[in-house]
Amino acid sequence: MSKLSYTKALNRALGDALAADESVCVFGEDVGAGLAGPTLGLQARFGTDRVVDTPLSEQAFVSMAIGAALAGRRPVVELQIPSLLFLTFEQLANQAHKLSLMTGGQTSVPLTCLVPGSGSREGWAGQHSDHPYSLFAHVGIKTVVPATPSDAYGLLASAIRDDDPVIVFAPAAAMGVRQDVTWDLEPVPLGRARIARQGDDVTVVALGAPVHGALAVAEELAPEISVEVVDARTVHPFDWATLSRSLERTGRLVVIDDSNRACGFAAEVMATAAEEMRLTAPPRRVTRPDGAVLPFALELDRALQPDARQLTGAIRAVMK
Amino acid sequence: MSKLSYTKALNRALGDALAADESVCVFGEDVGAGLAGPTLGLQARFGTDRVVDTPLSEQAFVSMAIGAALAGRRPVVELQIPSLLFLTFEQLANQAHKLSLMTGGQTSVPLTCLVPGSGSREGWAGQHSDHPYSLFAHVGIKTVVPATPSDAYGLLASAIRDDDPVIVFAPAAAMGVRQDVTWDLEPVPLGRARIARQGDDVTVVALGAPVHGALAVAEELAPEISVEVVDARTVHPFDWATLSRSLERTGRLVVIDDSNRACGFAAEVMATAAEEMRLTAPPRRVTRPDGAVLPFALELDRALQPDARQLTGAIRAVMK
Amino acid sequence: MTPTAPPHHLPLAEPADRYRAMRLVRGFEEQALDLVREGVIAGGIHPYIGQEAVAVGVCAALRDGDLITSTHRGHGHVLAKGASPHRMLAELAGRVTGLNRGRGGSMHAADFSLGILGANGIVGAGAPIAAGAAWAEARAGRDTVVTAFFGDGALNQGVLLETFNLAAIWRLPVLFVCENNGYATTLPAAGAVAGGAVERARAFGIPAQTVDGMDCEAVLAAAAGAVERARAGDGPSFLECRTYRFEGHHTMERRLKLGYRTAEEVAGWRERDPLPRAAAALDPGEADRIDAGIGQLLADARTFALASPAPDISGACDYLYADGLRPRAGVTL
Amino acid sequence: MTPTAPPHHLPLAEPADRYRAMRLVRGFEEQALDLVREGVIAGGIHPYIGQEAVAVGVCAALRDGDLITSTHRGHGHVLAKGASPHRMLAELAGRVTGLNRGRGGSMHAADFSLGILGANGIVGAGAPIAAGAAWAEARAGRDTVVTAFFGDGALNQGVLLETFNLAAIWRLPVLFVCENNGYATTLPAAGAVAGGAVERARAFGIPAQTVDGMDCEAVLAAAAGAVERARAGDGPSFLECRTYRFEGHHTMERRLKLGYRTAEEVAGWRERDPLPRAAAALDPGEADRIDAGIGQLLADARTFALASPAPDISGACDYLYADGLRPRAGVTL
Ligand SMILES: Cc1ncc(C[n+]2csc(CCOP(=O)(O)OP(=O)(O)O)c2C)c(N)n1
Ligand SMILES: Cc1ncc(C[n+]2csc(CCOP(=O)(O)OP(=O)(O)O)c2C)c(N)n1
Ligand SMILES: [Mg+2]
Ligand SMILES: [Mg+2]
Repeated sequence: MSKLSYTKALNRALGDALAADESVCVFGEDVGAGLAGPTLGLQARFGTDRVVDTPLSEQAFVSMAIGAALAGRRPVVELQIPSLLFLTFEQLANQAHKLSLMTGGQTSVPLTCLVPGSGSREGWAGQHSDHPYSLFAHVGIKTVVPATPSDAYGLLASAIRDDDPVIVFAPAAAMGVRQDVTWDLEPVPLGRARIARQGDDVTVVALGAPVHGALAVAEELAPEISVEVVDARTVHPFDWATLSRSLERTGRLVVIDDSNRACGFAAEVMATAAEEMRLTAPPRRVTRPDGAVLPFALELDRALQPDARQLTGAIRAVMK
Repeated sequence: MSKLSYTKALNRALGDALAADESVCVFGEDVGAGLAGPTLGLQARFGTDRVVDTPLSEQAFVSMAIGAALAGRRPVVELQIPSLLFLTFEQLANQAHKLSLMTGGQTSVPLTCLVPGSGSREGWAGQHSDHPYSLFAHVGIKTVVPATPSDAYGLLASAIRDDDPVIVFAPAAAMGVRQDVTWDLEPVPLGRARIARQGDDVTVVALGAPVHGALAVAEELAPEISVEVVDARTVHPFDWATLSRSLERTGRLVVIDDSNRACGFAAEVMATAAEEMRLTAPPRRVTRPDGAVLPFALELDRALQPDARQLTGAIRAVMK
Repeated sequence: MTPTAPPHHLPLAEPADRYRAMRLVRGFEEQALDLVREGVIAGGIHPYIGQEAVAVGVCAALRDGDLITSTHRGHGHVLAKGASPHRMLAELAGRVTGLNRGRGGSMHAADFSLGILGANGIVGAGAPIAAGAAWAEARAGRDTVVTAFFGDGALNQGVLLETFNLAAIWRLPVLFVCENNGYATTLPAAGAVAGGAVERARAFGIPAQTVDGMDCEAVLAAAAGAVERARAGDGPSFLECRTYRFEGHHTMERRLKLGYRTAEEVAGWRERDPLPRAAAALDPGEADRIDAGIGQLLADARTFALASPAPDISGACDYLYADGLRPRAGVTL
Repeated sequence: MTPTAPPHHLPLAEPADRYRAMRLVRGFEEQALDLVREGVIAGGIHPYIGQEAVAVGVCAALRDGDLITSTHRGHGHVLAKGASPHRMLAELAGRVTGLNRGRGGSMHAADFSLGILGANGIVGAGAPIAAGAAWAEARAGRDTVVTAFFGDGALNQGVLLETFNLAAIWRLPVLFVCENNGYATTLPAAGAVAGGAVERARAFGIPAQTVDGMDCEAVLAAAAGAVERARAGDGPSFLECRTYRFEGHHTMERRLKLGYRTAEEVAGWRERDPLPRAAAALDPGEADRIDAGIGQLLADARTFALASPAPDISGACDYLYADGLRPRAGVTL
């Protein structure tokens, strides 16, 4: 039995995909050196024509990956910082996402964009600490945020096989997670949530690193409140059926979401639940503040991220 | 009494601001020619040092506007297409928005970004028809979407005076609106909604062009249902107090929002209402579909935008 | 009933073929201008009239299987690379028989079966896509050449310059074709492009030359050299084609008085119209015969487009996701 | 109790001043490395060690009121432009007495009172901001010069090249300083910058030269000429300073074996260390006296930083909006 690390899981998913399918290739900065972790050793194994070190030209190389996709490849682009998604937003939202519809189905863009170290990296401050997955749900790009090593493997594997663009966020706070994996790693379908813990009183929806915090809170509250933890895994398309089934039983909803409050993932989950599902009490969310910019000082950085105390409070609030 | 057009109102707001404050300046493509409307005649009046025609380098000139702001200017940048906001997302979300906090309040960035012709421009198709105001609410940039000429004047005037970055969306579908203006045009404060029509049964929240559609629907339904129409005007910061007061009376909420469904403006309004306000029935929203890309053919383009029939249906649904 | 477009093939090997192709583009655009006025084409177009020698000259240097990316002013490139004028016109009219099934329109016309990776509504955006396709083709061991068309305005887009660098360091088989028509909308290229176009490409070590974009044969000669280089694995080239658009930037310019260029300037360039020049080199009477044939072809295309049905609105979200994922509707009632 | 930083002034007029400034930067960075190891500085830093001659040489050519924008590797620029080492160190330690009140950290350090418009976490992002400030200053009739520091990696960011163009066509008083330290993280500049650095600037008509970035006096001489040009209204210049970082790209590199450069290469560059070279030109004993003074100053700075309080978490959203708008909290209970 081996403890699989999250980073190693991503690395293995990439390696397996490169080995299984000639059309898979990797573009990114310092991917040859494996600086961020997921690409470690892959250039040595697959060569510089499959694992391509790029100059600092994110817009061009993301577009090049789109062009390569149009020519039959399945490119994976690694972006070192979440805000590089801002820099390449035109390429992702306006080109990659739209080409399938705009060409009347003549083509598709099987591009995967991997962002290791998303969310707060302590001490990296304002421009390196965003968690902009909700933006991609809004524009409609498939987006996943694995919480565990096996999901990191499985969702990245599925993202690469998917015929549409997919963004894979690997939260910095989750990349230290290790897991006992006794089964064969396999693809995890996009768009399917995972019931991380069963419960009957409250449904807590989480995503990425906060899944682990939510499980701890659920355990702690177990004597009083039976908390169901739903690991959404995919931001878009969200697994509404699983949420609906859970709320049929619990009727109470709390969402924990490490992104900005307004128009975020938590807002969408609450809005849809309020519109279409069974809710016996007002739902609650635990998020970053509106428009949050993470300040550098650690105390301040942490103060703006959702935490266990807040989640506990929210769960108690919906139980009132 | 003169009929004021929406475009003319923007033009007048810009002209008044340039005249009143030496630090105001305008950057953009074809602003000298006044191609998009709002800048018509201003270069002749204020010179090429105040109204600057830029090459097609949106990232650089938006950043330059930020730099000019740091040096004491109040720049207005005109972007010809809503998707140029995607192209400059890094500059707006990661630089302009963050500098105030990241510098510990040493500076602010009084930048206004004006986007004339946002949303569908019939026949301009997929890459020219977005309405990405919700993205800016998520990252936390002040964002307004005026529905009427007097608000177009007033919100643009306030945006320019504001010490933070503000995005002003002028929807293509609203730019044809004309208004009898018998009063002096003046600034309209950011963050304040307008009760466009009073009513007791349902609160309809709208923004931009759909405000007019909502008023028509309200009129039509008047014999059966008393509809209050709230013109939000500002996406962020949203005027929660006005919404709350309205819901205190109606308890029923419908949001119409010409942007993509997931994580959009409507989601936020519904989520906050569900979390904090009085709702006696599940709220509803009328939006574009998830991840919508507007197809070129007019029938398809229109089919993906929220319309009066859908709004009527949603109002009836919340009244059930 | 949905009509079927007739088979279409556009030879470009001979001067007469190239004259015919230019006439096709010219006639197509003139007809499109009529259809914009008639309200059949929604939203308007960016007419290619005046620049025909560039699209035709460059495409004449390519072979089947080569790829192109195009721009907002893309009709000429798409037609010169061999797209059916019937289906192109149907696309502009928003019909199901259009190249993109009516989903794309003027700024997104594409025909992947012919290597036309698409017009693009964002200035400069096509070039890195071309470079990416070129990378994929080259690394797959194919000798495909990929051409990226763009305007003088695009020279100021950062992503284009980033692409020059990547194409240079990776020796990609790309032909960068800058159609310098003197203006980016109302902005004169003269004052907007510091240092000049070819200098910009050369700074990245990319061989670059300026050619007369009103002379199809000159464009072809220059393009052929560049294509050969690319095909041989010697990397990218850059061609600045000096040309001019006879019409406004976009059809909506007709109702605006922008005054950014003089009537004399337009008239001067019209005297250098690439079509009469090419016609003069043909046998007597040949141009007239070609013109008549194109007239008939375009009349047929018009009939075809107008007879084609508009898409059914139930399919408004079709093709949004390649795997068939159906997005949630904008309202649930 | 919150301590107050002592007044600080960093003269750069004489060679001894410049040696002192370089020693300050070097010593500051060495101390910062210690504090990273000790866990006082969270997240780590991008050490400037080895490149001191560039920051000091360039800033010596500037005058009060001139502006700079900096990079992720910005400590040297910020200190050379005169920022208090006490407040800079307090910033790195996340204290309220920091330049940015602990909100910015290493990659965002700024002191607007000294014309330091900020380090920047995004490669290339500072240059257009500098150009914008230069535009504003020039149009206001002031003869301010604005310097944009950036690395060789930034030469491949489109926005930088866009900025070259705008600075050139508008003749902006900008000094573009490229610190070519041979690598962008692990990527050698040699293979990543097609055509070369100065060629890239010259393509836009910007006067450009390469100088020895390990020689403070050479940098100063080149910068002085460029600054004079800019001050006179003759537009931008570009300086490529060939330099080297002796440490890893970032402190986290210490626990990675990246192997992108050889020990010999590092050793070779260390032999060209700008400090001994500058010291050799001073009077005997002067360098030692200066070193001792800097040692004391930095010890004080350390004491000051560590004695300063961390910010109160109730103010985590302070300064988010300039008008005092309070964002909604992340949870309502
Ligand atoms: C990035 C971007 N900026 C602005 C626009 C709006 N726009 C469309 S075409 C155009 C001018 C393009 O000029 P040029 O590249 O010379 O091509 P031309 O129109 O002359 O063929 C502009 C500004 C756009 N589509 N994309
Ligand atoms: C646009 C952008 N891309 C990538 C990064 C991640 N990153 C930070 S520094 C760096 C290398 C920069 O190299 P260079 O410009 O040469 O500066 P140096 O580190 O050598 O001082 C990279 C890739 C970033 N911060 N911004
Ligand atoms: Mg042009
Ligand atoms: Mg470097």
